[in-house]
Amino acid sequence: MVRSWERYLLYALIAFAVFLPLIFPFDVWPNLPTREVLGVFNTIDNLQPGDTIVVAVDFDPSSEPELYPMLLAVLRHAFSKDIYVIGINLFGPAGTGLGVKALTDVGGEMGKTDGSDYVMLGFKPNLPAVISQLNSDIKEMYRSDANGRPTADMPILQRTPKLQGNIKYMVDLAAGETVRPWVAYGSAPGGYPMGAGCTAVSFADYFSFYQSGQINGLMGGLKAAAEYEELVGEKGAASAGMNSQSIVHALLVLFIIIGNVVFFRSLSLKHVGTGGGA
Amino acid sequence: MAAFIGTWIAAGLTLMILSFLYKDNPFFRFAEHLYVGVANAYIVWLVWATIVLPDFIGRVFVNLDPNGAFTPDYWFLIPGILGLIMLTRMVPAIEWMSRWALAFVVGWGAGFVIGPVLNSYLLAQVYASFPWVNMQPYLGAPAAEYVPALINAIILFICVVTVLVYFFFSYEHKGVIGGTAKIGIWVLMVAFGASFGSTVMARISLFIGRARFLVQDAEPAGHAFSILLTLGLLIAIIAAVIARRSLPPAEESDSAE
Amino acid sequence: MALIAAALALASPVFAQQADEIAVSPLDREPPPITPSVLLGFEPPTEIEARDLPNDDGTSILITWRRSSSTPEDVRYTVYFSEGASGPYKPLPFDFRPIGLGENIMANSLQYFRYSRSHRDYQYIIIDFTAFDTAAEAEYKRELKEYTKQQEEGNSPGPEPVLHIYGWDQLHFKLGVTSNGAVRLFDPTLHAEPVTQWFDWSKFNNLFMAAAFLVVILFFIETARRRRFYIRRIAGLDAVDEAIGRATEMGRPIFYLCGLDPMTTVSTIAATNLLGHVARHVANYESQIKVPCFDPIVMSVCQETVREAYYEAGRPDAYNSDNVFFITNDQFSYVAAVNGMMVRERPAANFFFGFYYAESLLLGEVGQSTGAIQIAGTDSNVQIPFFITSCDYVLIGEELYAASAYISREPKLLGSVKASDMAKAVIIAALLLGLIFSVALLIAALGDSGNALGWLGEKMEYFMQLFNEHT
Amino acid sequence: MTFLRRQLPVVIAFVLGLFTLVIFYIPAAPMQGIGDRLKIFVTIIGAFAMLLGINSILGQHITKIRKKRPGYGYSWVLILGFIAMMVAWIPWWSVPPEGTTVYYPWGGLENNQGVFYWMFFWILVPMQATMFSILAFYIASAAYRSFRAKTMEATVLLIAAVIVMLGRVPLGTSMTSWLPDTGFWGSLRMEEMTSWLLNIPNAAGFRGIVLGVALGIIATSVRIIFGVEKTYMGGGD
Repeated sequence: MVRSWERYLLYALIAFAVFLPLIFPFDVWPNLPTREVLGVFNTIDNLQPGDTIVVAVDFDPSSEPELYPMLLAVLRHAFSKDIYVIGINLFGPAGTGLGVKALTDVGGEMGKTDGSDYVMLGFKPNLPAVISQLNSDIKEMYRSDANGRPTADMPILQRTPKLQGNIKYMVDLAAGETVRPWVAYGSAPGGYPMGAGCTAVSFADYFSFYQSGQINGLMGGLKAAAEYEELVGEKGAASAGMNSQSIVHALLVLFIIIGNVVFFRSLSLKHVGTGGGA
Repeated sequence: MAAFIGTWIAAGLTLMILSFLYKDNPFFRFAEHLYVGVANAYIVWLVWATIVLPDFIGRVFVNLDPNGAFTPDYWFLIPGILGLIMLTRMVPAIEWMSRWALAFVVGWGAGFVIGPVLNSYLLAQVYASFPWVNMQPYLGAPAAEYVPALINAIILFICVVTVLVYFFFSYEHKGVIGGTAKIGIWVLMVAFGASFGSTVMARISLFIGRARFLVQDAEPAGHAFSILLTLGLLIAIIAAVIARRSLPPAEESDSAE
Repeated sequence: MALIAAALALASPVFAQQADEIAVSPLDREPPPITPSVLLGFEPPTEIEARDLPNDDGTSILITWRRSSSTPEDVRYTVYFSEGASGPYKPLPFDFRPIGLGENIMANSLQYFRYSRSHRDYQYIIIDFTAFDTAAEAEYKRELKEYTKQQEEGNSPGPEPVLHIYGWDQLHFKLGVTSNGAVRLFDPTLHAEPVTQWFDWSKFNNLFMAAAFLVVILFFIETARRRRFYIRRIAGLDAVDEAIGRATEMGRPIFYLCGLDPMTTVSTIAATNLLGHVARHVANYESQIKVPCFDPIVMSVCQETVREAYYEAGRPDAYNSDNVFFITNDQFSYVAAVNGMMVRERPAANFFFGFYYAESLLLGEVGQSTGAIQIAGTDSNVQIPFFITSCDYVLIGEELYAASAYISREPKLLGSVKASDMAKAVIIAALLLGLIFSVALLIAALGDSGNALGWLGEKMEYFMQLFNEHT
Repeated sequence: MTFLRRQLPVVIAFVLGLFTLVIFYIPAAPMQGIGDRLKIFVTIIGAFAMLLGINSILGQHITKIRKKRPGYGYSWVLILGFIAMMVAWIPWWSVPPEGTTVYYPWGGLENNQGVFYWMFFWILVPMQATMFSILAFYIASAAYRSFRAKTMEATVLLIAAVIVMLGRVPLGTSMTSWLPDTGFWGSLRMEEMTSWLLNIPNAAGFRGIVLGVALGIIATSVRIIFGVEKTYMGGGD
């Protein structure tokens, strides 16, 4: 039973734990890269200039804090190695805008041109149909890109008329259940390796696919984004948030312990009161 | 200039939505309704500009590519007409016609998913549970690597089988099956625990993202937010302390109303 | 490990090739006559063959060879082509990446080759003939653009470009090795023509299982219409009955939520089935049930279900349609409203069945704080943990479907649960068989890791490979 | 009429379902060609279906305004937001980017320029992102009052959750960084425990669930193809 002042106190504690490290940044705890993130990083790192990868922007602003830094880091990495990037969004309409922004921002920063070094294909409903069709022909499915330009003469799509056999890697940055469809309808029939980045919500879910090797890398949540930023060597939004994340986690663990202590004490008191044993 | 105004508006809307933490209030309602309206207009644009226009109209009626030759492909009248039939849902009298379009999409999906799902969700997952398959990279490795890998491969196998037994409904959970199912539920609990821990992480990350926007990204509008927020938080805490004194101790919250 | 080695091996030739290309266009270039010693000393691979690529739509061919015994670094396999058997042999006109000595092993590619241990010594390259046409078309477009540009500028543009058409029956190939831009080609001349296939044999295992499962499902659904199957009683259902009993004792209402998904999803259908069961008990006990709905269609179905339940219990007079009501179609507003009601009315029991999103946390937490007995059932993996920590009993995933089949006794649900059980039994049997094979192979592999248990071992491996994704 | 209403949809679903199921096993170009075309067809139909949701939301709020139900002022906000975004989409508000020709002038994000994009980025994105960040606070209060080790199962769950929560942040991994890297003690490091937990029991648990999900999807699909399952068509006749 929590009284309302207690609730607001908890809220205030959480808010402080988040805001203070952001206002006064410090760098104490090292963020060690995990094997799962290295899976994605190494695959992209081992590609050669001129290879094409697909980066699926399968999230919308509701998971932007976790996945957008990841997207930026992956794009930086790919562009710095002169890898062509095909962006696509099959999760929700609002993801298209985020994908366009990330590609234009990072592409502009790295001196890449839209249409020849990268392209953002927009949103289409009916995920299995779109993924599967991209394996056999992109331009039939996408007659225009997210900016409304026709794809018929785009150099990047001339080089990569279909995904099967033409792309070297595929990274799905997923807020929802899009990783498994990408495996089943895209990567497995198309024969290209695949990595995934997801929100921490579905992170644990995808380990059965990571263990089986159907995805060769798995980035989960803000921590993975921060790791990738560090691997690429450009600390950004995700790294900045890790201190807050650490402190809030410690706080929550503390809450859970206190809550349980209170709970068990009240239980034992009740038992004593009614004369019941343990 | 656009970014400056934008930042203020975005920050204001962010705070309006966060005010839901206190309770459901007019600011939250305003922001929420604005959001739904804008988001829906965005969807209309998206459906029209990136699907209906290039894929349907651009294929059958109008040439949209000034550089290319145009040959109308009348096969695409089929999805166009079915799509319009789908819209009969809006008219209750002929609503039943939309079933044709629905049956087209649903029937297609039903047939399409069986093969890939069987391949990737079922066969590949079973394959990756065999200890021999999981031990492939470790064959010939030194004992210090081989033995832990072997133990892990066996544990993984046992866990998969026990979970499958737990979700087996044709027998009562008694005897051997009951014991196995019991292990299965523990395995599931560990899995759900992992999922739980990382979901907690996700929710915190989302707030960190917004907090970072208010504190760091909102540069164009100055550091006003940081100061305002810190003050606001202090007030909240003081209010909580005062509330504690004034409230009768037994009263419970009407949280999240 | 192999991947990193291959990448290291590849780093240098790229730059070397770029330096060469400044002088001559790669298309016109014969392989350089002087080859470095690393290539001259390379033991040629044997059994080089070309044939049609199996299991494809008739556009590609396959070149296979037995791996060479020499393994120098920096050397990769490449393919040169010629139109006509006599030559000259040129690099492929499209982007072709030479493959490393450890890549493209036949034993790892079950889409084209039946599993066999001997295939570990063979490598393959797939050549897609449509890539020739695409390359010719791109070349033509490029030349045409240049031609028109020259014309517009008033220069003499030279001869008008023509689209080069590759005769698929004229294409001949030679396998070679390459290192730092130098190439050495091997005999013999390779030639094969692509053929269209009408059945993908690599998917035979898939087809077999799909067909078997299809028959089993239809069989069980059909049988379920005629007789009852045994399904174990889900423990959560007992908890449901207890909770209703307690609510009656306390004289407080019961809250029943059907989740946030529309009527078409399995979990919502299951939730409405269970609602029928709960409502019947409630009607019998003369207790009160409230069903706040998220979706208008779900609401009308729920109203129907509850009314029927009251009729069945013989108490149609006690039914009050105002107790099943629509709140709003917006997630957070819905939760706020439901939580408000929970705090005000202090229900004795809360049931959360169906599919939930992030609101599970809020519902469970507030419900618990009011001291209600809570029972949840959802197939949303992510939300199950929140229910487990805040509810007294949780139906996990498929248990929800099974419970609804148990309650409703609807043939299609019962038959599906039973068919899934059969499939699971087969999977468990296959897994146990695989375990026996694995143990045998692992013990044998301690002595001879390459060829454990001889042909019997190969058959055992073949059995496990049947479950591999064939890609 | 009954045929058109009841049987025809079932027939359509049966024919299409069986056809797409069969061509999965046929690699030949003519079959795959038809299959590819069907994929584009269903995408286009799906796009129209997306408009249905919008109709129902707008309809709901227009009724609310007409009948002056409580809180209809907010419905005005919704309608005005909708109209504003629609107007922002009109091309003459935006300047085409330098050097590119916008062939579909009435569509597109115009590469991050224009009012439409401004509204997307400064109104839609922050609000959608904030909506779920509220949950951070609820998790905190739920951690305190409802994450209880009431049963043995819940205890296991909470212990696993605490390990993952600590093992997935730098602070948690720093707590055990004094342990040696390798050997038995190394495996007690927070990140190693988390990694083992995620890779072995967690992967196995979710694998069991995925296998069930796969069987469920296939069973539903079979029921749809053979007309046993008709709930997708909605109630009534």
